[in-house]
This record gives sequence, structure tokens and C-alpha cells, in this order.
Amino acid sequence: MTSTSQKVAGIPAAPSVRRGRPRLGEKAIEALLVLAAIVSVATTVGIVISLAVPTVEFFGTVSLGEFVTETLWTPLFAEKHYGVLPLLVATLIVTAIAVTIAIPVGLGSAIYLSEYAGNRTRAFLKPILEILAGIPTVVYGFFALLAVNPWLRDIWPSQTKPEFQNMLVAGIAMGLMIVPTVASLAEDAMTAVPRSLREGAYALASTKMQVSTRVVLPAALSGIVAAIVLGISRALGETMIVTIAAGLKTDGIIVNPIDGAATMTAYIAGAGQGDLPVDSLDYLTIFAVGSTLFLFTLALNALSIRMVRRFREVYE
Amino acid sequence: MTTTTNPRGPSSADVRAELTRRRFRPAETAFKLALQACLAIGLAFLVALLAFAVTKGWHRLDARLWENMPTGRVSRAGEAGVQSAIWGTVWVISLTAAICLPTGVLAAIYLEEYADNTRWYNRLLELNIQNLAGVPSIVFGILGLGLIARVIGLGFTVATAAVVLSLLVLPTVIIASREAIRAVPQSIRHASYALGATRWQTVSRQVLPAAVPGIATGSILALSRAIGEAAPLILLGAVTFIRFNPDSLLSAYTTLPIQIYNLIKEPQAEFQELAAAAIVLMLVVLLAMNSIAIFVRNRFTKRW
Amino acid sequence: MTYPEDPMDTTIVPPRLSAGLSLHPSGATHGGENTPVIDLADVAVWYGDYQAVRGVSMPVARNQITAMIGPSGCGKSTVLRSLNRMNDLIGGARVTGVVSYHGQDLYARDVDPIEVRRRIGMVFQKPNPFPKSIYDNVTYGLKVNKMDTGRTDDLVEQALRGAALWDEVKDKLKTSALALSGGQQQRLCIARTIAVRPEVILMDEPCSALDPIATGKIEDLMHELAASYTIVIVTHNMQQAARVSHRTAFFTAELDDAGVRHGRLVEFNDTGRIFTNPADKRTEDYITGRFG
Amino acid sequence: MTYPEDPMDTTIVPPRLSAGLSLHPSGATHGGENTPVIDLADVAVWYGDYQAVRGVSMPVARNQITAMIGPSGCGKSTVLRSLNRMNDLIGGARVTGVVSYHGQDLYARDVDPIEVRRRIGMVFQKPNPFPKSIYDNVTYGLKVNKMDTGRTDDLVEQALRGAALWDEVKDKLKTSALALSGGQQQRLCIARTIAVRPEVILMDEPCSALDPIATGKIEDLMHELAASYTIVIVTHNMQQAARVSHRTAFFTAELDDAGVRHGRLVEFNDTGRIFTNPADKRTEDYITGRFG
Amino acid sequence: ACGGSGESSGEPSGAAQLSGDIKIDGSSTVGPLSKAAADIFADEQPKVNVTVGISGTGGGFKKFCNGETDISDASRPIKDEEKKACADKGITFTELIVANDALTVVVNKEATWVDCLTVAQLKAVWEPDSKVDNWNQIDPKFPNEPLKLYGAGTDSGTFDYFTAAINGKEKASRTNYTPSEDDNVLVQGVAASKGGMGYFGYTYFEENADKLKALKIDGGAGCVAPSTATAQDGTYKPLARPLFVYVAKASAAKEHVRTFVDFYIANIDEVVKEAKYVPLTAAQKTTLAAEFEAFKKG
Ligand SMILES: Nc1ncnc2c1ncn2[C@@H]1O[C@H](COP(=O)(O)OP(=O)(O)OP(=O)(O)O)[C@@H](O)[C@H]1O
Ligand SMILES: Nc1ncnc2c1ncn2[C@@H]1O[C@H](COP(=O)(O)OP(=O)(O)OP(=O)(O)O)[C@@H](O)[C@H]1O
Ligand SMILES: [Mg+2]
Ligand SMILES: [Mg+2]
Ligand SMILES: O=P([O-])([O-])[O-]
Repeated sequence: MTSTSQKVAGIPAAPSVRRGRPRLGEKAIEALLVLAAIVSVATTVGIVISLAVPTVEFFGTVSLGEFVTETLWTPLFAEKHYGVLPLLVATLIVTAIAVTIAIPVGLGSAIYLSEYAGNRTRAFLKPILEILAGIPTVVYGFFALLAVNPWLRDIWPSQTKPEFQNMLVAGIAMGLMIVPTVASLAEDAMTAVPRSLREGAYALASTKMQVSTRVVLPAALSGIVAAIVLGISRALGETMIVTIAAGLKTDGIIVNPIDGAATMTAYIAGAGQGDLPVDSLDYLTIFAVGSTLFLFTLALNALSIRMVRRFREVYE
Repeated sequence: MTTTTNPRGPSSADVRAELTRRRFRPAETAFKLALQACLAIGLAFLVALLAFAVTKGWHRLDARLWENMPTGRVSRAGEAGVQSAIWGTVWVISLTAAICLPTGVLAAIYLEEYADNTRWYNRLLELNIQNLAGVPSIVFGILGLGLIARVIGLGFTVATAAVVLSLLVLPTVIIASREAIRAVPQSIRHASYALGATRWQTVSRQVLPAAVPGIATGSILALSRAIGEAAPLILLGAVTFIRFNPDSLLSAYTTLPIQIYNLIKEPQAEFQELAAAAIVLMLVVLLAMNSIAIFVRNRFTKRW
Repeated sequence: MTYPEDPMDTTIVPPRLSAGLSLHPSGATHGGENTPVIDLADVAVWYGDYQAVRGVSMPVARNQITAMIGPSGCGKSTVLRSLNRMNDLIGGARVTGVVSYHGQDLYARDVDPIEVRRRIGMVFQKPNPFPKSIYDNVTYGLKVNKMDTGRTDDLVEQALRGAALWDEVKDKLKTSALALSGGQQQRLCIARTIAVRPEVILMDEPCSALDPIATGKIEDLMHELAASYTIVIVTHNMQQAARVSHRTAFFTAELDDAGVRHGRLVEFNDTGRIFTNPADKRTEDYITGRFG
Repeated sequence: MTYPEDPMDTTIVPPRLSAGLSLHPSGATHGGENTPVIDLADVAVWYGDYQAVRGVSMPVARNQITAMIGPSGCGKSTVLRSLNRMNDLIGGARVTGVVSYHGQDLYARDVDPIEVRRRIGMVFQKPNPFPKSIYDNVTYGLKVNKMDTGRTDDLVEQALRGAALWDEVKDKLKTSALALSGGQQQRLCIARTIAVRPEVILMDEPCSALDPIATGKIEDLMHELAASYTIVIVTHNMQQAARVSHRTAFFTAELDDAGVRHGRLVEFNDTGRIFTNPADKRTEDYITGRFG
Repeated sequence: ACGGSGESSGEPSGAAQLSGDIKIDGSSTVGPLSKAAADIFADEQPKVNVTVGISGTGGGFKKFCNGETDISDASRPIKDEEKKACADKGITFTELIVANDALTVVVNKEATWVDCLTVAQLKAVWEPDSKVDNWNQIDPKFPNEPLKLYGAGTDSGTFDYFTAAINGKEKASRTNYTPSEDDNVLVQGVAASKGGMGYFGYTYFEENADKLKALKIDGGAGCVAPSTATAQDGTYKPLARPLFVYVAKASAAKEHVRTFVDFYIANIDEVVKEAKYVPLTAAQKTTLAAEFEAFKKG
């Protein structure tokens, strides 16, 4: 083929599709993108290092055995005990109260939004519910301490009224705080249940409730469990509500929810705001408790991620 | 023809009777009411919370909020305001936005447009981000305290706070941006490539502009979370008494949620009211941000 | 629209179906069973402001298979869903005209749609078994309809036999229905439907997701079911309509003056007539593939 | 496989374009315009471990319209995408055999796929305008290819005229492309493609999302474009292939011994021959509708 | 404001505009004094950024002796080991008494059965491993009312002072009570429970006298109520105490810090009034001014 023929034909001259100069800009940009992605990995590494190093140092002084079996947490008193159980128990109690509220309220809202509400109602209600998720937790703490608690004490049936700061009120506020998380994720899971399953059920003469509870809920179960697990993990890690509303008492293992008690997060915040000096054992306790909290939420996250993945797999 | 399974001809009257028999389904009604109650509880709590803050803070919702006198002089508690906390929030959040938005969006672009997700390291990256999204904020505070303030030596400054808050909301920004990017149909990318565009040209000229509303929505929500965040900052020196506005990245600072936390602790009723007023201020800002996010989501997100 | 007989009169007209039925592969005769179970009179269906289909009048005769065919989007599924009020589930959908079932207007104010669906079951285009065991799929309808009489195991067997699935699944009733093949899943959906003993079974393209072998099985099954049930089937496959149905309704979609497409019923007749000697030019074009 | 002329020889055939151009679109004869711009030799495409299509050898002659037809899933789109390396964008996709473009192996190590796509443009099944103004859609290719010469307005007009869209949009160049009708959008996509002056335009079922009127316009346009461009079109519509193309490749998918379906090229020939006198029984069956 | 003894802050509001940071940390009891001083000072010298942390006396000293702060607030005198820590880092300082306080033991308003407790009774309640958790265990005459205890946070000087004064050993305390650095929690907590008891600085009590009742303390010489007078003359035993600030030498060398401390001293009456503490006696004030003058010189 000659170039003359090319011109006659009005076709571009002998086409070269070979690589010209290397596209350096493209490479540079890709490197930048990788770098940005690595920030998140660096964060995790940073967290692990900043927790692990002082924690190891802490366990150089305090035995792991004492940490997990001792029932007193008094690192800042003359007679020091380093049993994390009181903090852990308080954390679990507050979380349990929160979850007891958030699961029914969250799931109920989710079922309503996904199965009952019309498009317009949903479009209106869902953002409002999401506002609840966006309110700073200090505000929840403030409200719990100064409004919910007095009210609770007023209506409290027995003589022994709830303390000024108590786990119950913190749990209630926290439960309502995680309602949107649970509701929104559970609703996503339910919406992901294919329409065809619902139609199949309706065609068998099911009522709405039957479709919701017997078909949609079971089919969305792993997604719903993931939503709940995520809610639990948020409750475990919540700090301000418990600091403000449940207090910092670390008197052995406290199980009565109308008493105040320090959760792991509240202890960290309480001890940390005094800005304990570096290198003291007091300072190290923050990291030891932080590590415990981190491990707990890590396990829950892993569980929730697996659940979400499972429910995605079912239909996709 | 005969059959045992199905009655032959039901009479019209029978059918009419059966189809129109009024069935009272109490469980059905109760269930629906219960569901509505669930929603009502959430909404009632929201309303009660707003009402409480507004009534309590009502007569402090005026120019005094802008005064710069925190809790120093009890005799003048009635004149105290939260100016330095507002400025602190503005500084910290601006810097947070400047750090986490580009990082988050770039990371999202990498994961969606460049990463080969059959590679273990990319899957790990993804898993890591999901995990990070669930790490409690106080743990980020510990990261800031142990590593950024102490080891790196940024101290208890605006910069440290912004870095910590950026890392805290980074997963949210990444996840939201990824979703927005993923929502851009493949056909747009293919059209661009078919015109001889390079990958970055395709991303920067087609994918990103189309994903902007989604990214903006996610970013606004992430930043509104950062604004309200107090726990990590408690560990990062924000609780100290500060009555001056930050003037550099290495300034000491306080923020609105922290100042609210401080005010709640004061015994004077004026300070409680000021706390309520500051809460209303913060809620107004957050509601505005949420509304903008929802508006952007509804108005500009393309349905392809 | 061509209407061979006045559908309103069918109740009093003596049965004249045998001509059409002789075409039927099984050679069954169904004389005398054309009392319309369902009757549509000037039915139109709206989605919000959009009238998807209009002017549909046709009877559905007892213990026969009535097929609806026509090009995509002409409103076959829409009309089918209007027969058991499945359209209620679509926000904004609305039915006008009269759909009567044994003379009862299905859309009358006091009619309970759940009761309607109990009597008029439905099988969908894509098999949609619940993500539960085979057994639970079949018993689901029994449970929600409180038909759980203690003889559940028998009923399950009966339903699965009725759907020609029993032999294939009898040893694994407790395993997940999702592990079945597409054809098996579709037969399971049929079993699930007949377990609640409806009078009518609506099928919306029940074979379009299936391979030819599975399709063959479902078609055989339909023949058997026609002995005890009234069946309405939507199909995009003309051969299938010709093979299985007694009567066929041909729909099409046409632009109105404003340029909006509406579906309408073009011709309703014995299947034999529709496929050998259609009255309407459009039907003929469609049948012979000259259309669309 | 039927191969009318040896494609390997075409490079030495002198240009004879004028003949073809004058004839077209009104019943053209295409003798002599067979210099292959693209040539496939024993091409196979894999998606991961699955060989979607194999053994494809065919030339694509200059300034002609080459059509690919065949039943769904036979690999038409797959082969088409292999011509401008769009398959690169699908993870796990791999091409074996040789796809040469003016004698250059397109899959050689040092070939820049971006440069390939500049020269071999593509129009997709569903119109996919960018969510920008009409003007920006057309200039996009110019910009990314740094062809922004200052005469952009002229080039835009030229491209839009070339795509027979100019008159309809010249007053609203700055409005969103998404506001155009489907057919206009598809012509815009063609305008956008010709704006960068590719040598070859690949079209994957470019009319399947369009109504008959829009389809007619696009077909007319193809005829015009064939004067200056080499066009390869995939279509599921045999009439369309017969109407627009000079040569037709018929693909089908067959099970191999292991029961896996692979697409293959059955017959390649002048369109007239394929539709009137196919060499292969399968082609004939397909053409006459007896297939699939 | 009237400049006192300082050279640079001598002039009234026309004084040279200084700038710089001053870091104060330490006692939450003394914090209000330093905050008030900082707040008033800011009107004069807006470019001097004073931060006041409340890490507690102990926490404050740890930072002070680490060279992290300029001024340390303390509700008890510096301890020997803390002095040593300072010395190790080469930090020299002066101790200034800025106000008086009476650690007040408070009970619920409804606790009509009690007005006065002896030190021994308090010790029985607060000593480590105390098993007292009902009022009738303190005194059989008291009603059967569960005891709810609220006390100072463990990092506070108040805690150190109270444990030393009552239990005889610093930080030796029972642990099953609600500790808080946040006195408001203590006020609210005691106000909320009929059997509540707590202790904190006198000012917090005065602020909340409507909600709480202060107990008289019998330190061996009969029951004495906490008050300005008994705090100043020391008869409120053993819980009357002075409050301190410690100023680092190196910091005092900086003009803006020196100016601030001078200002603090010169305006001590207003500061104490704003923070609602028991003011210094005339003698104490003279000593205060003299000591800082001497420190600046020496
Ligand atoms: N939920 C809906 N909302 C609005 N319009 C709808 C809805 N469902 C169907 N339509 C419209 O109604 C018309 C008829 O749809 P229908 O699904 O009944 O057609 P069909 O004959 O079943 O087609 P196909 O053979 O493709 O299934 C179509 O124009 C369709 O777009
Ligand atoms: N991205 C992909 N990954 C895996 N397999 C694919 C992919 N794309 C197509 N295939 C498979 O390759 C085969 C050929 O597909 P292709 O899209 O080329 O068919 P086609 O002839 O264009 O069909 P149609 O007419 O339906 O568009 C099919 O079996 C298809 O399932
Ligand atoms: Mg349909
Ligand atoms: Mg294709
Ligand atoms: O804060 P303290 O005064 O109790 O140390």
C-alpha cells in the first residue's frame, strides 16, 4: 500500500498505533491514587502501633491474668487494681440496654419503611430518621442527663431512684442513637429482597404482615444481623453519652442498671481528659483499655462484614 | 370431567359471600400499629430533644453566643458566649475537609477505577476500609494522643485535631465516593475510551463530574459527623479553658461539642442554658448540612 | 377487535369448544366446561396517568387454558395481574371496567384481595421459590391460609405430585429450594400454588427462564392441571400458545392520536382459529412473524 | 467457512474506491473495494477460562459496511470489541490469534490501545451520550486527543452534519444531550465518533434501542458514512443487515464435546450471497427463521 | 485594672501589647481562679493566649515538672517526690497562695438526721475497704438509709488532701463511690439521692446551697461549719486549706508570663470574687506580693 493511495482515498496516512512517548502523567496520577488509598492502611497500622506498644509496656507491669480476672479497676487509687472486668461489664450492660431498644424500634421502623410506607412517606421519613444519626453524641448525653433522667426518676416506681448518672439512661439514649443505623441498614437489606419473592408470597394469599415476617425478614436475615451487629459495635464504642450520662464510677462490678458505672470508653475519656503524663502506668491504662475495646469492635466488625457479604451473595 | 381436588362450580352467591366476608385480622392491625409506634418513638425522641434544647437555650439564642467569654468570670456568666469554640470548629473542620476530601476521593477512585480487585492487596485494602469505618472514635483519639500529638510531636493543636478527624471520617468519604463512582454507568466509560481517552481523562472528565453529587452528599454527611465529634478531641487537649480564637494550624483550640461538654459540667444555670443554646446552634448547622446533602442527593443525583 | 361470540353471553351459549380443542395435543375434550370463571368487560389498567392497556373484554372459561400473546409491552402481564389484584401491589396502578369472578366484581369495595388471591393463584416468569426448604415452600401457603390441618405431609406430597415434582425431590424435602434446577424450581412454584387449592392459576411466561426440556415438562404439567384448574397463561412464544392453550387472546400495542402507546386486545378466539385462520390482519402478521 | 477472496492479498490491490462510492447506497455492487483495513486470523476470545468465541478469520474491507449477525450469545459483540481493544476493559478477557490493522498486529506489546481506539471508533447499542451539552459531547474526543485546533466550532458542525443531526440541534448546542430523543442521541454518539476522524467505526446493535423511524435515519446515515469510513456493524436484525451491509458474517454458538458453548464464524460473504444463496445450512436455517 | 508591682504592666490600659502563650494546668479546684484571672487579663492583653487545663493537682505537677506548663494550679502543697521530679528536669519555681478553701462535706437536703460528723466517723465511711454503706452504720441513731458516696476524682488535689486529712494517707480511700473531676456531677449526684454524701470545695457548695446541706466537722474541738471566716482563720479543721499556684522560673523570665502573674496578684481580690473563693487575709496578700517580687529578683 502506498501513501499516494492513502491520499487518493482520503484516509489518514499510514496509521501508527504504536506507543508514542510514555504517558508519564498517567503514571504519576496512579501513584498519587495509590498513595491516597494507602493512607487508610497507614491509619490502621498507626492505630495498632499506638495501641500495641503502650499495651505491651502495660503488661510488663500488670499481669494479663490480673487484667482479665480481677474484679476491681482502681488504677488511680492508693491501692491499685487492674481488673478490666468492671469496665467491661458496664460496657456490656449499657450496650445491652441500647440494643434492647434499638432492635425492636430499628427493625420495626425498617419493616414499616420497606413494606408498608408508600414511596412518598418513605422519602419523607427516612431522611428524618437519618437526622437522628447525625446529631452529635454530646447532645444525646446532655439530653439524657438533664431531661431523660429527671423524667425517669419522676416516673420511677420504686423508692430507690436511679442515680444522677446511671447506665439505664445512657443505654436508652444510646439505643435511640443507634436506631437509625439499625433501621437504615436493615431497610437496605429488606429492599434488596427481590420483588419476585414478595409477589410469590402475595400470590399465595399472604397478608402484609405474613409477607414481612415470613418471607422478607428471613430472606434478609443476614443483612439484618449485620445491621444489628454494626449497631452493637457503635454502642460499644460510643463515648460521650456514657461519659456524660453514666459517669465514671469503677466500683467493682456494678450490675444494677440504675447505678452509674464507667464503661471502657468513659474510662478512657475520663482518664484522658486529665491528660495523664506520658510514661506513667496511669497513662498506659488508657491504651490497655483501648486495646481491649479495639479488639472487641474488630471482632464485631468482622462478623458484620461477613454477614453483609452473605446477604449480597444470595441475590446478586 | 371429574376431579376430587377442586369443587366444580361454586355458586355466585357463595363466591360473593366468601370474597366479601369482612375479615377482622387483629394481628395484622396490631402489627402495623406496632411498626408505626416504632417509628413514632424515634421521631418523638427527636422532637423531644429538639424541643428541650430550644426551650432551654431559647433566651441565650442571641448575639451573646458570639461573645468570647467562656466560663472564666462567674459574675458575668450571663454574658458568656462561645466565639472561640465556633472559630475552633471552623478551623478544625476546614482543615479536616482539606485533608480528608481529596484523600478520600482519590482513594475511592483508585479502588473503583484502577485497582484490580482480584489482587489480594486490593481486597485487603477494601476490608481495611470497612473495618476502619467501625473503629470507635475514641480509639482514633488514642491514635492522635499516642502517635500524632506525642511521637510526631504535633501537640494538642488544630492540626492534630484535624488529622485525627480526617482519618476518622476518611472511610465514610471513601465508601460514599465509591458508591457514587460506581453509580456512573459503564457505558459512559466505554464511550470515553472508544473516543481514544486515557484512563485518567475518562475518570477526570466523565466519571468524576457525573459522580460529584454523590460524592458531595457523602462528604457533607461525613463532615457533619466530624463537626459533632467530641470523644477523640477530649484526648487531644480541647477541653482546656480557651478564650482566644485559633490563629494558626499550631494553635491551641476548642470546638463547639467540647465547649458544650464543658458547659454542661458547670454548676451555674446560665452555663447550662448557654450549652443548650450552643447545641441549638450546632443542630441548626448540622440540619442545614443534612438538608443540603439530601437536596443534592435528590436533585442532582442522576438516574441513569 | 374480533370477537367470535359475544362474551357476555357465554353463560347461556351452549358449549362449542370441541373444534378448537381437537387441536390440543392430548386430544382431551372439554365440552361443557366453558362457563366463564372470570369475565373481563371493557377493562383498562392505568399506571398513574398512563393507560397501559384498554378495552379488554374476554371470558376465561373453566378448566381450560387461555393464552395471552402479543408483542412485548402490549399489556399481557398487566391484564393478567389484574385478574387476582396483584396490581394492587404496584403504587399508582388502577383498574377500570369490570373484572368479575363467578359474577362477583373483583374490584368491588368490599372484596378482600387476599381472599381473591387464595382462589386465583399465580406463577411467575422467573421461578421465585422462597429461600427455604422445598417442604417449607409448599407449606407456606397452607400456613398463611391456616389450612394447616395436621395432614400437612400428605398435602405436600399431593401438591408435589400434582406438579410432577414428587419423584425428583421426595428424598430431599428439607433441602433448600434454591438448590433445584430452574425447571424444578418452576414446578415447585406450581406445587406451592396448587397446595392452597386455588380455582384458577395465572401463569406469566412461566417457561421463559427455562431450557427446552424443562419447558416441555411444564407444558405437560399444564395439560394435566387443566383437568382440575382453570389456567390463564401469558407467553411470548407463539408455538407454546399453540401447543398448550384452548383459547388465545392476541394483544398488541398501538399509538393513540397523542402518540402514546396503549395495549389492546385485538382478537380472542379458539386457539386453532387464531393460528390457522385469524380474523384480524394484525394477528396474522404477528403469527407469521411479519410484525414488529 | 466460506471466504470469497483471499483477504491476505488485498494490500496489493490498488485503491478502487470511487466505484463503490457512486453506487452506494442504492443497490451497490462492491467489487474491488476489499482492501482489508482490519484482518482477523484465527481469532479467539476468552473470558477467564471460558472461550466465548473461536476460530474467527475474516477481513474488514475499506469503505464498506461489514455486518455481523447470529443468534444471541454467539460472540458478535465479543469479536467486535476485540477490534479496537475494548475487551481490555473487561477483567479477565483475552484475545488470541491475530487481529491486524493495516498489517499491524493490534495486540502486539508495543501497541497503544488508546491510539487504537482513536483510529477505530465505536458506537454502542444503547445511545450513551455524556451528561453534558451537545457541543461538549462532540468536542470531548477532540479535547482528549488534543485535536482542539481552534476551529472547534467548525469541526463540531462538520461532525453533526456528518451524522445528519445538525439541522435538528444547531440552535441548542449548549443544551444537555440527555434531552435529545433516543435516535438523536444515537446520531450524536455517531457525530462524537466521527469528530475524531477515525478510520473505522464499529457499531454494536446501534439501532436496537430505537424506534423504526430513528432506525431508518441511522441506516441512511450509515450508507452516507460508508463513503468515508469503514464500518463494522453488529445487528440482531437480519433485515437490517440485508439493507445496509456490503458483506455479512454469520456467527453461531455451538456446544463442544464437553457441553460448553462457543461462538464461531459460520459463513462470511457478500451480503447478497448470504441472504439469497447461503453456502451453509445453518445460515440458511437462521435466515429463514427456522433456527433457534 | 490597676497595675500593681510589675514593671511592664505598671501602666493602665495603655500598657505595651504583649503576645505569647501561657500554659496553666493542674487543680480543678484552683482552675476557676486561673480561668478568672485569664479571662480578666484577656481584656487587657488580648494577644496573650492563656490556656487553663484542669488535669488535677497531681496531673498538673507531672506536666509542670516535665516543663510542659508555665504555671501549675494546686489544691495542696507540692510533694517531695514532685519536687524531685522538677529538680531532675532543672525546673525551679515559686509557690504562691492565692485563695483559701474549706473542703465541704455535703449531704442531701432531706438528710435531716445529721448536722455534724466527727473525723473518726468520716474516716469510717471513707477509709479503704470501708464496709459502711448505710447511714445507720455510721451512727445507730441514723435512719436506715443507703449511703451513696460522691467524691473527688483520683487525680485531684482535693482527693489527695481529703484522703490525707481524713484517712491519714494520701490516695488511701474506699473505691466504691462515684469519683468525678467534675464537681457538678457531685452536686447533682448528692442532690439526687436522699442518702447521698460527697465532698468538694466550699465554693461549689455555696453555689448550690439551695440544693445541698453542708455538714459541720468535729476535728476534736467541737463542730465547726465551713465558712469564709472559719476557712481564713483555720478553725475549720482539718479540711480548711490554702490554694496554690506554682510559677516556673524559666517562664517568669518571659515578659508576658511575668506580666500575667503580676496581674493575677494585683487583681487577686477580683479574681477570688469571680471564682467565688474565700479571699486571702490582708497578711496573706502581703506575703503573696512579696514572694513573687522576691522570686522575680532572685
Ligand atoms: N409498574 C409499572 N409502572 C408503570 N408502567 C408500567 C408498569 N408495569 C408495566 N408498565 C407499562 O405498561 C405497559 C404494559 O406492560 P406489561 O408488562 O403488561 O407488558 P407485557 O405485554 O407483559 O410485556 P412483556 O412481554 O415484555 O412482558 C408497558 O408499556 C409498560 O412499560
Ligand atoms: N464480560 C463477560 N464475561 C464473561 N463472559 C462473557 C462476558 N461478555 C460476554 N460473555 C459471554 O460470551 C459469550 C458471547 O457474548 P456476546 O456478548 O459476545 O454475544 P452476542 O453475540 O453479542 O450476543 P447478543 O446478541 O445477545 O448481544 C456469551 O456466552 C456471553 O455470556
Ligand atoms: Mg410481561
Ligand atoms: Mg451483543
Ligand atoms: O482538682 P483538684 O483541686 O482536686 O486537684
